[in-house]
Amino acid sequence: MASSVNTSPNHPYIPSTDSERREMLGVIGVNSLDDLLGDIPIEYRHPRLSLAAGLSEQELSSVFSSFAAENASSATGYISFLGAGAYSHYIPSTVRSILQRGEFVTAYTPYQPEAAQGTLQVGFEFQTIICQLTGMEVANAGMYDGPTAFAEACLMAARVTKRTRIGVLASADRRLPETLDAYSKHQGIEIVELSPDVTEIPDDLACIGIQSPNFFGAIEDVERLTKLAHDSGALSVVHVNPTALGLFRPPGDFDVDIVTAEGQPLGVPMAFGGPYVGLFACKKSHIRQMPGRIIGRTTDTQGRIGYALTLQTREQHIRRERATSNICTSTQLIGLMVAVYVATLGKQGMKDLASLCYQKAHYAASEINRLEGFSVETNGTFFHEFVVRCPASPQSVNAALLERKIIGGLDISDRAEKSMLICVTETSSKADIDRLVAALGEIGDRS
Amino acid sequence: MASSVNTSPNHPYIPSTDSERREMLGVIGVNSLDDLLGDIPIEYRHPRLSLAAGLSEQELSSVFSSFAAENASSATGYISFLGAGAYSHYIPSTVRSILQRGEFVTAYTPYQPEAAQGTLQVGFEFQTIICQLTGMEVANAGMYDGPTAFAEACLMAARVTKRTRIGVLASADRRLPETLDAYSKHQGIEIVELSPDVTEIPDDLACIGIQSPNFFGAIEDVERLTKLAHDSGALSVVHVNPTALGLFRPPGDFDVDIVTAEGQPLGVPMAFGGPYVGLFACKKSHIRQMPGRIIGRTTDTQGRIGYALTLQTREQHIRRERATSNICTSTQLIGLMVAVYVATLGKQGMKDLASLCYQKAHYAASEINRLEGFSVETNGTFFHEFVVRCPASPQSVNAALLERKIIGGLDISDRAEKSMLICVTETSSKADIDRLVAALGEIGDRS
Amino acid sequence: MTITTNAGDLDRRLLMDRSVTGRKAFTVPESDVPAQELPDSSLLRDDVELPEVSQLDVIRYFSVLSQLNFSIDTNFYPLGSCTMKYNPKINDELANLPGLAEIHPLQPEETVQGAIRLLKALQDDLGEITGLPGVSLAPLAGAQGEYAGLLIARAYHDARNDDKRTVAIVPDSAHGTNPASASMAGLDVVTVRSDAQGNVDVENLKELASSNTAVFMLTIPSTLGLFEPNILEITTIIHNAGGLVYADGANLNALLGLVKLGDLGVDICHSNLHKTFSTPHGGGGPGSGPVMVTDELAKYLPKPVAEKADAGYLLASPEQSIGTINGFHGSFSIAARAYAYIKALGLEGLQSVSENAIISANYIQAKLRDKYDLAADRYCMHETVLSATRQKKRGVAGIDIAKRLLDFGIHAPTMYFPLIVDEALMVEPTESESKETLDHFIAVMRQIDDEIDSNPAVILEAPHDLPVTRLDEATAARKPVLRWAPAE
Amino acid sequence: MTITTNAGDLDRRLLMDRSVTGRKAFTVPESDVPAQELPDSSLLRDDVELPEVSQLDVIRYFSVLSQLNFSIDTNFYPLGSCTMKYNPKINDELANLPGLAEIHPLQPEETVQGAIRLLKALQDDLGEITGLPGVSLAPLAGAQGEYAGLLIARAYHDARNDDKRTVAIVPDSAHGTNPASASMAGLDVVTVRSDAQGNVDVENLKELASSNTAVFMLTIPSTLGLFEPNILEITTIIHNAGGLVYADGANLNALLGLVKLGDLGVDICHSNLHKTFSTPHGGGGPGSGPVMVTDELAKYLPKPVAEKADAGYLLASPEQSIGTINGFHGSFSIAARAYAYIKALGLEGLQSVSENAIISANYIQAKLRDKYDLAADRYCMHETVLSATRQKKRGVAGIDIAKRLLDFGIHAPTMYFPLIVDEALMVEPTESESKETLDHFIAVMRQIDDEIDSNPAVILEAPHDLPVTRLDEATAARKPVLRWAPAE
Ligand SMILES: Cc1ncc(COP(=O)(O)O)c(C=O)c1O
Ligand SMILES: Cc1ncc(COP(=O)(O)O)c(C=O)c1O
Repeated sequence: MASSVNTSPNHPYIPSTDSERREMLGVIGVNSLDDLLGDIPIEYRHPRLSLAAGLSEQELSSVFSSFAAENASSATGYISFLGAGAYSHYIPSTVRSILQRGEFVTAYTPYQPEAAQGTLQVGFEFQTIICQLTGMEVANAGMYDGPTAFAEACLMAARVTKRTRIGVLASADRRLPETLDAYSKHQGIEIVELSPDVTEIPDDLACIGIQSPNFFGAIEDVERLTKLAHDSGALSVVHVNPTALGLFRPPGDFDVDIVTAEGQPLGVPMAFGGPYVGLFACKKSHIRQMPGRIIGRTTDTQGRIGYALTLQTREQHIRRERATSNICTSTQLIGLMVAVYVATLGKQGMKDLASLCYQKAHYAASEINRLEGFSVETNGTFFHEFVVRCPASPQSVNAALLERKIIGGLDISDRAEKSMLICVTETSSKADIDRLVAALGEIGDRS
Repeated sequence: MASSVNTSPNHPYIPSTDSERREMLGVIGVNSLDDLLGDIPIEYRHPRLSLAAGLSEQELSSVFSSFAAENASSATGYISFLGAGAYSHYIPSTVRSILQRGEFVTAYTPYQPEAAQGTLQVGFEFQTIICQLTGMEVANAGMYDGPTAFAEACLMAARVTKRTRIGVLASADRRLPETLDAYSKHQGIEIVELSPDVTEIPDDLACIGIQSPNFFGAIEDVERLTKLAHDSGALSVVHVNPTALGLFRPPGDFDVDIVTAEGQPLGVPMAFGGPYVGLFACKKSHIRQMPGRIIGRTTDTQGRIGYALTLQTREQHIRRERATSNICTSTQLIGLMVAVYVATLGKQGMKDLASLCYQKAHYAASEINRLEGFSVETNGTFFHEFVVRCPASPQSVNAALLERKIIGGLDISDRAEKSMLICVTETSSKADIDRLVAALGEIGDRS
Repeated sequence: MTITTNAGDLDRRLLMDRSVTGRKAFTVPESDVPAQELPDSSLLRDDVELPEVSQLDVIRYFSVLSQLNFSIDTNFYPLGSCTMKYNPKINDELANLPGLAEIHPLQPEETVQGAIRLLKALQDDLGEITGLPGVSLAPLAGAQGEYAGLLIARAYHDARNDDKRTVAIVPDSAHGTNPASASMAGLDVVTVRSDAQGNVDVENLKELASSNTAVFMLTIPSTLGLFEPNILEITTIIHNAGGLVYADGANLNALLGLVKLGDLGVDICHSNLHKTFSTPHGGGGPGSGPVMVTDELAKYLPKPVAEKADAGYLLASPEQSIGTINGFHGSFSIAARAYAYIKALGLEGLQSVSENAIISANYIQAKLRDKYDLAADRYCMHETVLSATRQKKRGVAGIDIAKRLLDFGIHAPTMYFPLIVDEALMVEPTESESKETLDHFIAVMRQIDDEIDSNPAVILEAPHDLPVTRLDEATAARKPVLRWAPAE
Repeated sequence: MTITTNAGDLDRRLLMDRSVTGRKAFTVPESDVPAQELPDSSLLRDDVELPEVSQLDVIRYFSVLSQLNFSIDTNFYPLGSCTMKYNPKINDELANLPGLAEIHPLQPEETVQGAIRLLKALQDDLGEITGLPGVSLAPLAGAQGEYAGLLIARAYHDARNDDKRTVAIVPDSAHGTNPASASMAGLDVVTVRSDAQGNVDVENLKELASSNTAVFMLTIPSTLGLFEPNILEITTIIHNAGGLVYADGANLNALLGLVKLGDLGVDICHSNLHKTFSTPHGGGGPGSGPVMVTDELAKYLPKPVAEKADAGYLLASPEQSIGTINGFHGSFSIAARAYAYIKALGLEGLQSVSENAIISANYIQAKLRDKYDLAADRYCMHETVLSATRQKKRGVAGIDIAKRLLDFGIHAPTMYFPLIVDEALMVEPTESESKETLDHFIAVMRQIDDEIDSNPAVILEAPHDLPVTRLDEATAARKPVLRWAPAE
């Protein structure tokens, strides 16, 4: 059977040569590959596939350069004021440097702890960092992303309280209740929207889900809302912006039960939305209901310190349909980025960075607020982002900004009339902000 | 003395804190740093320096982005046809990946072989590769760059033959005899220019220095010239283009005594001229006159294979003023790039690459040769580059090309009337070449 | 930053243990805007207790830690069902191009045409490879792909008002995520047996398939490394019962270009880009688990789905989409790597991947079958499941063999999975390992078997030269220590 | 690619030993131009015997090899005179920006303004730091900087027709490159003694300085880690004799912002960017050894020198330049890293570098002086030279201590240099290592001294856990094996 073993020249990713293949087939005791494929229905074997021929690395690079060139980014001279869940932050060289280490990048889940102490100790550092940042007692080694972490936190609250209704503040990013909905829709869970000003809640809620800073950038009164939840036996689930934790009081200060966050701001490229890492921390008492991988410290037969996956009986590979979550492959490598990022910024850096972001966003807000026709609508304390009401549709304003190589704020006219959500971090220089303000001024004058 | 210990906040590159410094000074038994500086004439201590304040990493990145943005490169949409000693080649991802390994990058000369087997084994691979490519018996672990390797080779020929006149072909890149001049001018060495067609040479030459392919891209008759040298007791020193060795017969085939080359084409970025690596190979019999580091294979106390620096008695740290060269810090890391590059391309890749470069350069030459007013002047077989005589001054042609974002050939009107040296490698696509040809056509029509 | 204790052992102190007040590894730039008033101090925290270390400390600490890992870049890693193949370095580079890594997920579509075009091209190729043309790249890992697939199945039945279908039939050999995902999707998990050959017990399946069957979840090839010979009969049984067939395509590495799942009656499948398509496993993620479905089911796909319209590329939400299963558009830079992988290999290369993966696994199986029992005594696909039952009887368990392999710089196979095989050692060499490496593994496995008689202690006390010997996992779980705490 | 032999040892086979016909790690693109005729086959070779391995092989082979190295990123590396300090990762990134890494050295100046502006800025800063404003970045390493400096000295004397000046006076403590460079420059090397305190013996120098003195080469601080207290007298002696003073500034790490060499009467110096200015050492280069001179001597500098003219930046050739000492413009991307380093630290940071380097060295000296002899019993600058003479008498030589340190993950100090110190161990901790690391080193050094009495074998047989024990270097040199050869 001539066609049975592919006789094309070797590919760089496939070492076996024709003669080796023949030798191995001989050892196996067959004449051709097809002899090994007997279980595949013959009529469907070797289908025709419409796929292009392989490219050399040099050609592949050109293909990808074109993809990249078709996108507007800082690399093509654009400045951007988008936030709303993914943030532009400066990523220190240490993060990229460590992220190039193949021993981290090309390992897998540390099933053999003796051969994975690197991954494991980093995971333990990550858990520590998340606890320190959030002020919580325990954290897991990471979830897929922020919204799934939030969804799993609400489901966990339902398991802990054995209740099936979940309250989510109306001020939250809609991606949170939407993801929660997708995660819970067949589990008899009902999602209830709550006003941030709510003073009374139904007494059968599993939790109140709070985003703070909320979708509009404003700090919520987590303390009050947590008390409200606890008064009715519900848990408090708070979704935070981890950068803000350099400056603002952490949820741990307010007796919050579960904290989640999108970890992206901590050293992870925006990368059109992923991969990111979900941060997940909770009170120690709830730990056996926690989803996700957990790394624990232990000792070896000689009494030396070592780390290993622990509390695995919560997990799908052991508990199967009764697991706390179906999560398996998670986001260890992104957790490494977070660990290196936070270790690099450190105590002072995290504080300074949060202050700097605060300064810049407030400067931008105050400058925009002065413009004829524009008004800043986020009340009270905000972080990173704020709502700007525009004199014309945000869509038209953004189109005019784009002509100036400025990617404006997120159009949120579906949530607030004629409004956009503008985000400013430390990666926007004063000159960038002034350029935005000047452009908005011009656009405002015209409309 | 308040000023004695710098009390600025810690810098990321300097861990010691104020209190640690004070503690250490206490252990040393002094009150201040200045107590340790007693030997420095007091009137010159702590001079005023006009240097800017330190920058954060983010600020530093902006500074460098501006430097980079001010240069014309493929990153800013230019195509280039410059060669003449530095060549644009595609560098495989494997090279960059391995070059990121801190264990290679941040080690130093392997003085402690037990703690440097990585660097040493790579160096041994490098020596092997250079021998295989050049067909020579032995190679060292690398020189500063091509021209210094050539200069040291000629000096070595002088030592071996105990003669003081060095012949260099007139067709060589002038940077070779110029560097040789700088390297030999106070050692009583005289440099004699020889025509490539020379059939008789003075009988007191230490060597004939041949570049092949020569400066104009043409393959020299190394065999004939080597015989000529040997007939008068001179050595033959050949400076090659290592990429060409994938296709053309190596100097080792022609009984050449010493081979040198610029290693840059083998996976090293052009980087505005450096750092590169000089390749250096010779006959085994001359080895104790060879300059540079050499790595040898040996065994440890348990009989296991290991590698170590060897034949060190040739070197400055032992032989001092009688050393074969003053070279100390060399180019080990660039040697690593070369080793990974050649290992990646391998037997087939080096051959294919040389053919591809050959095809492209000859295609470009034939297309240009068809243009009214332009003629290709390199006779016979050429590799990578060829001389084009222009209808106007190369300077004006290049200026017109530059307007079209094309960096033309090197203006060599000082060596050949109205001529430029055009280089084409695999990084020029047919479209790039056609763009050059079309542009030259337009420019030619106008002049 | 020291790397040994004064006694010369590896220094395992954590960053917080190494922290010194005032040290730093990074400087945040000074503010360049006029000072803004800070909020009420009652909102602010004092300090965050985080490490204070130098930049060299950061680099050295993590560099040294990295060396404690086994990885593809440094070791043979035949971890079954995980497809630990070579992860091309070029793919990482391309995914990190600023034009791909520095774009925001909410940018206007006209500013991210390259990114969406890439996603569309990958969707097309995955649809072609699996024969299931409806593709969403949203799922962030295999398990999320499964979950999305099950939501699609439920949406399909719901749309037909077929609301009694609450059962997922799952083979006893299935990966744990299958039942876990099914139960998240509100389905009751019913297990179908494997027969003596390792196939689905068709008779048992016939008994189970009924009007309450929502979906049958088949791993193909199975976790035994076997292609289900009765696949056509099975998909017919399920379809006749009104259920859908879900294929767990985590093991797609065996099938590239050899067969299309869609041709076999599969309705829905997922694939792990971090396995078959060679994106790095990262010590446990990130991954990406695209879900592929028939044309008919495409309207239920999770959003977004990349599409090409006249005006350009866009991210669409299918008509009756099951919705948003995560934050944005999936693991974009993982998708970019996978697409680069497909492009680099092309049609012939992808076929060659599976061919060589299959030959390598069968070669190992053929060379070890006299010493180790096989979970199924027939040709395997891309992995072979050995059973250390004979070794167990002689005093050495699967885990001991696994640990002993580490002494040779070989990562252990997947142990004790699938659950239906005693002392399972699931070996997946992948096509990217050379015959010499396979021969080395074979030699070591044979030697370990010899050592049971000659020197069992060397196995039972393995591993010997790693930073730790075997760990006390029981105490770790009983008295969990999950974070650094200040010394008391 | 296997990393152990079947016996479990590290597999030391070379790439050629691992080569298999037909394997490849890379594909060269197909030609896209019409086929051109190949030259006469007599010009062509058959094949080049080079490795045939897969891409994974390449990555795994070199990754595993890398782990056999000690390095700054993974180890304390107090190699005296080499200034093994932290090499900031950002500098590598910045030097690799495509706009800097992908420019051709012969591009028209108007297309490389950023590159030349960078070089000019670095020249200015180096001129300011050394007080010697004429700067060329051309030299590719310290030794080439020395050589360039000596050529400048010769050019100066030649220009004055002062052609009897053929002697370079070099201290006995000088680095080997000093005399080697001098002899390349056609100078006769005459050695000046060090006195009992490690200073230049001024009386001896007075005897030697004469009308044939071309140059006096002073390493400052000296290789004993000492600042020459008689520097002003010395430069006067040389100047009075009509000679020039050359300072080997390889040890500039001790002097940043503390003193300018130009103020002290130095005429010419070089500095190693790969030491003081923190560019990575790369296992032995690349380096960069800029040469700095007084205004008067600037016209002799090797070309090119970056200048700013009205039309922009340009690379100039000084009037009476000593010429071209290498291919192009020096180690550009090393210069870029060094400039990034200077910018990141700024004035205060650079001062802090030297201050901390000095304090760290003196701290080690203070903590070890009861156990180890000092080459000079006084405060040192950035390094301290210990002498293991007391240890030698007890049976353990400097080299044994060096090897024993490796067992603790600490790279050995520079051994047996400077030549004038018996059993020298030259320790340069640098400012980038923390006090804990210094304390660890001190503790280990003290423990090794104890071990001489308690367990000398552990020292004499060190290192214990590295890929090799001590190597037979004598045989290596006697019967050199310098390349792979096919097995016979
Ligand atoms: C057969 C099988 N199914 C599903 C999964 C789950 O995939 P993931 O880990 O990406 O969630 C895996 C991987 O571990 C697997 O091997
Ligand atoms: C004092 C001294 N001078 C000169 C040199 C030579 O510098 P390089 O190795 O860069 O040629 C060195 C470095 O080894 C040195 O330590």
